[in-house]
Amino acid sequence: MRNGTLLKIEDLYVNFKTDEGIAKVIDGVSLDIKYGEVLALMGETGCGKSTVAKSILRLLPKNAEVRGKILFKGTNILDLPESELRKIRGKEIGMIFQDPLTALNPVFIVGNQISEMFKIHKLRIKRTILDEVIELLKNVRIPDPQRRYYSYPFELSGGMRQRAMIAMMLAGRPSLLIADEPTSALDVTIQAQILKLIMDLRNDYNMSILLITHDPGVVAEMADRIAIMYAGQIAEIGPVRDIFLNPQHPYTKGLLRALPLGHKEERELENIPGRVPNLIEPPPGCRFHPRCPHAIEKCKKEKPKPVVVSNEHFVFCHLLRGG
Amino acid sequence: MVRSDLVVVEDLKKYFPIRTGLFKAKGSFVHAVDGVSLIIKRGETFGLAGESGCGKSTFARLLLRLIEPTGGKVLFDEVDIFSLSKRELKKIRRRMGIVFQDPKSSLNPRMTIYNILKRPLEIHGLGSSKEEKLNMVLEILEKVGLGEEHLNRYPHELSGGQQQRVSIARAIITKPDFVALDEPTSALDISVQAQILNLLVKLQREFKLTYLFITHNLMVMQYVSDRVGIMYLGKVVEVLNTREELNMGRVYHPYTAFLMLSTPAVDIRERGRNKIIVPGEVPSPINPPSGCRFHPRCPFAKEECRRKEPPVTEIRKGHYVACHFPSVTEEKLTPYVEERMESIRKLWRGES
Amino acid sequence: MTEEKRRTVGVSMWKLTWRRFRKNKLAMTGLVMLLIIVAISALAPLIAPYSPIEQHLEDRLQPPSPKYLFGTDELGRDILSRVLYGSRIALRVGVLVALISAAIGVTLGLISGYYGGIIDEVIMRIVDIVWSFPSLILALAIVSILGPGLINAMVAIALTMWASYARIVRGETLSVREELYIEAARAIGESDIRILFSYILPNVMSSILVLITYNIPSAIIIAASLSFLGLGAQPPTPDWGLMLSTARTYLTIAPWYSIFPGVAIMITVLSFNFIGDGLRDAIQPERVS
Amino acid sequence: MKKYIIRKIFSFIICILAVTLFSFSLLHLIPGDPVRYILGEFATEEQYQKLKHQLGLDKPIHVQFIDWLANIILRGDFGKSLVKNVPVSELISERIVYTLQLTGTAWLIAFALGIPLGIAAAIYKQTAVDYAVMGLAAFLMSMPYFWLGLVLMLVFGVMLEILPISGIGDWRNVILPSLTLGLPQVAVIARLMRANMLDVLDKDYVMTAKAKGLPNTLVVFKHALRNALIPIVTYMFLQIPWLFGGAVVTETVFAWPGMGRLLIISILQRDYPTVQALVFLIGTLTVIANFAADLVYAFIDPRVRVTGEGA
Repeated sequence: MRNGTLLKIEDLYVNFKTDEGIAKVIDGVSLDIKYGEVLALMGETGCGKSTVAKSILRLLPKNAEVRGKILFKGTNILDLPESELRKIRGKEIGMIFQDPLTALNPVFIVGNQISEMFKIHKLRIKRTILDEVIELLKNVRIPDPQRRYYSYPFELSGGMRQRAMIAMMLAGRPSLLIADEPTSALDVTIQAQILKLIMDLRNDYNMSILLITHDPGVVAEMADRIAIMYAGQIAEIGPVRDIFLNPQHPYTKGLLRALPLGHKEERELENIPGRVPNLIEPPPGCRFHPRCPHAIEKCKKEKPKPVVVSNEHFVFCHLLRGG
Repeated sequence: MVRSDLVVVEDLKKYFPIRTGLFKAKGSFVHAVDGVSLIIKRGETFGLAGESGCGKSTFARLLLRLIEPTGGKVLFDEVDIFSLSKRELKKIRRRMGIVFQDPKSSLNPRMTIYNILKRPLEIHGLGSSKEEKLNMVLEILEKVGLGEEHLNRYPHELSGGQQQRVSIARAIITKPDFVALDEPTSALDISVQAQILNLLVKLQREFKLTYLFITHNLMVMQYVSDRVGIMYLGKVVEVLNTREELNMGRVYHPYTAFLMLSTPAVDIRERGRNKIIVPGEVPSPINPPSGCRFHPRCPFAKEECRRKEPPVTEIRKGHYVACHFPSVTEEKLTPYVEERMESIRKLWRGES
Repeated sequence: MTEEKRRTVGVSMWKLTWRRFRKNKLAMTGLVMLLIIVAISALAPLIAPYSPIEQHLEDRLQPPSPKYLFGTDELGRDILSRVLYGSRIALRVGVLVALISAAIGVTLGLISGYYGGIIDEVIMRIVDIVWSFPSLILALAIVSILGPGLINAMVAIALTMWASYARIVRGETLSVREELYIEAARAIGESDIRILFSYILPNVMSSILVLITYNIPSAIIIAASLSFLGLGAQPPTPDWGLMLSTARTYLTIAPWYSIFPGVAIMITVLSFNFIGDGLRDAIQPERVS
Repeated sequence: MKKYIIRKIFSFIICILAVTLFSFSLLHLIPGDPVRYILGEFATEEQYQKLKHQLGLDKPIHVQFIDWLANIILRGDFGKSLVKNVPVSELISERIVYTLQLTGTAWLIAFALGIPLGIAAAIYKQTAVDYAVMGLAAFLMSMPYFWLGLVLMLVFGVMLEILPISGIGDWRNVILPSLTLGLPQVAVIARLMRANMLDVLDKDYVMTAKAKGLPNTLVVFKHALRNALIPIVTYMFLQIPWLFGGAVVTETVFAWPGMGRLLIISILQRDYPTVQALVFLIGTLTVIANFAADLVYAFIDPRVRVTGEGA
């Protein structure tokens, strides 16, 4: 495993043109993913976590306007011509989605959709492509892979579909796997299986993983570091232990205390008052300030700069003066 | 004297026929609920947990007789609701409410909030004048944390959390005894979920409500319920007390144990520990496995489990398990579950 | 303050639809075009320079001129006046046929979708046949029974068009029936009839409206076709289809005769189609963007 | 798959039965006395009885139906024309070729132009290409066949004088009628194709295809098109009977001696055996086209092919 940074996002801004106006969905996000690590991007609906993921592979719809830099192994993906971009997609960076039923093409058999990867990326193969695909299906622990090769997606269960999807994205042996809510559509027992599979594969394939999720439980089990997002901005980023045991941002604190741990007779859950802002006219400064119980004047005017809490743990909040 | 049992369910069954066009496929049924018996006590929150397709939502609909059963009985305050005439049923519905998972689909998009909340009053003849009805609506809106500015709004103008508040208001405006909550927070974000859970707890105390709380989220279940039933493929496999047993990890059905061990723990100290994961997937409810329905996935299954359906045994007072060999679970899984629950308890206590 | 809060008026789905519709330029163009056509048909006696059936035998087949802006036909009648009066027939036929077929189709569709079972099977089999049958052929078959004439043609067209309403309404009813608010309505004790009329129908209404907007121009075209074939409106009615039927004979010597009634049909149909497209997009905004 | 086909065969039989009953009863549904209606007021009693016998109206209704149907099935005999005094089947077989020539060409034009135009409009959504295609489609869809025919005649026949105006002759005579019949369908298919394509391009699996690193051509023409074409292929069959409907008008405009023209003349002349035969034939064709569409759908959509479920 190499040391250093695999992917670096610098000052990413994404705007969507809509009928109602321009939605400022991502507002200056910077992140980095190191070789071999699992970085979780966590936040609630509409915080922009999926948009960040999709902008890495330039999968955003045409009405999106993207600014900033996304450096993968040093080259800016946002500047690449289509032909170069295609060599990264699937080959260097794989991506799996929340709902594997809609993410797989309904009219092609699973085997065909996986073997396509070998053809377009001209991957080196040991035997036939069929053998390679079956090998992949075995690696993601799909039982009876010879038969499943010929299955259509709708013939598989939700868990099996997600496995097939993972197998497809492993074909190119990518160095980064983006997993966008990979288990949100699955039952807990299946979720546990898939999460374990992803972690095992990370070791076997030596991948970094960018995990997009809303579920703190999944993060706690999987991630090395977490970035908490709120309304298109990063609130806090740091090692999983620091964030869970020593959260600093008012939003992170509120979120963790809102988790229904314990019993109703023992404690009340923390309320974060108000609701997520409209991103067409987002609040100026720190976007969390209208809901923040400790907001000061400065929060309404200035976007907070990162404050170092400890090694690798940064908080974007004016209330903290430290380092 | 008021009896403590509000809802008594006896051997309740619902099979959905599988239709293909004109022809009814012979003998093909989805065994959604397949012989469930349990009791919901007055004033408690009875939680029903299970994965998708286990029949928990069908169960809620049966309790309110929104669908007709294939067999069995539901006694609501000693009245067999399946024997009621249309008129009697309508009358008793004043005393029960239901809240669904999807807040958006639960409200008629063509009606204002006022009209949505006024309808139950009109149907059940509550509130004598227009004035009085308006006041009742305003009062309930305030109770669920909304205000008069929402009166003439349409559902699409509200956020998901607010929509769910309206659904709750509709369910309790007739001052019912019993409310079925079918995954009321599953479509909501964590922070909104917390708001709704707090609200539900507050309302229960204020109006002395009895809840059936259905969810697939064990964390929510552990927080909100007083007693819990765990469902698997149309059957209840375990019924137990939440605070003293479930939250302590004292579970004796292997499925319950696996479910709890599969749920991500929000506890980073759990990391690195070798996780115990249940293999396989839930079989189809069309041809459920013979004997114990969990046997194909159960690592401890023996010949007997394949052949014979396990009887329900009261393993401790008020703790029922449908398993041939609960002692195996107790020995092989329960310690891990206990350890895990202990660790989670420490986690939130340390925080707050 | 509280009174004011209480009077906050929400934005209903119809208002929302109208707001989106208003932003659609093509749809608004269609609406304006339609309003002009309606005005023309209402004011035809005032704006038409001549009576539509008044013959000027000395001025037969005259090309457009200041005297006859659109020229004259084989009996010296003013084509402009006939085209203006023709809008009355076209609109009447379109609207009446669409409403009659909607009344039949919506009723059957609601019954079929809400009750299901054998009733549904029977209705839907009939609907399938009528719906897949080319409507002109079916209308012709019915006219062959009833005999030619404008009224008979309208009846025939209505009898071919109801099926699409029944299909759509049934489908929508089935999907609306699955919505949780229907279940919630039953849980608070609403009656079947009330659910059908206060919950399902209002939610199906928008689709019906779109269908009506699309069906009016279809009815106009089919009615004009029947007239063109000699089986609809009879002379001397100033019907656009009938005019074109005669114009065909004089195509080489009086080409203007073939142009104006056709343009009139096209503009009328176009205006409805624009409105229909706009309405559909305004009702299902997720399909557009 | 088997279940699905059995279901479709069942509904096929019911539909054929309904079409048969409907065409048979055309004569009987005439308000009042059909014989009197056909002959008019001034017919003699002898003429009246003769026609009544010829039409078989003197027999009980179920016997009439069985005779009528048996004659069609066993001998292809639809009775005798009341006007021309020859068997209806002869009248029809003389003309069917012309109608097939016309509808066949129109069918080819419709798909050969409609599909690519629709795809182009979808790919170049909200550009000049899209606006041009959709604008043209809007105009074509708003023109009734008979007027479109007249306009084409005026432009190519009268003004440019490069194509014959009407009647039959060599291949040049086919061009205007088949364009008249085909162009509005080009519009319908282009719109349908565009809508399907846009729908599909929005699907998650298209994003997956891009994420895999497929070149755009493969994304569009393999992953998206394959899905978007499914309803279009079905439509290719469903549309056939509608072309016969359009042919009625087109043939009248261009004095084209096909079945449609025959239908109109027969209705105007109250030649009921011919009308019944034509309605029966087109009805049967409709049912067959629907059945074929269902079968093809089952074959091209794996969801139906494997599970037997679906529309």
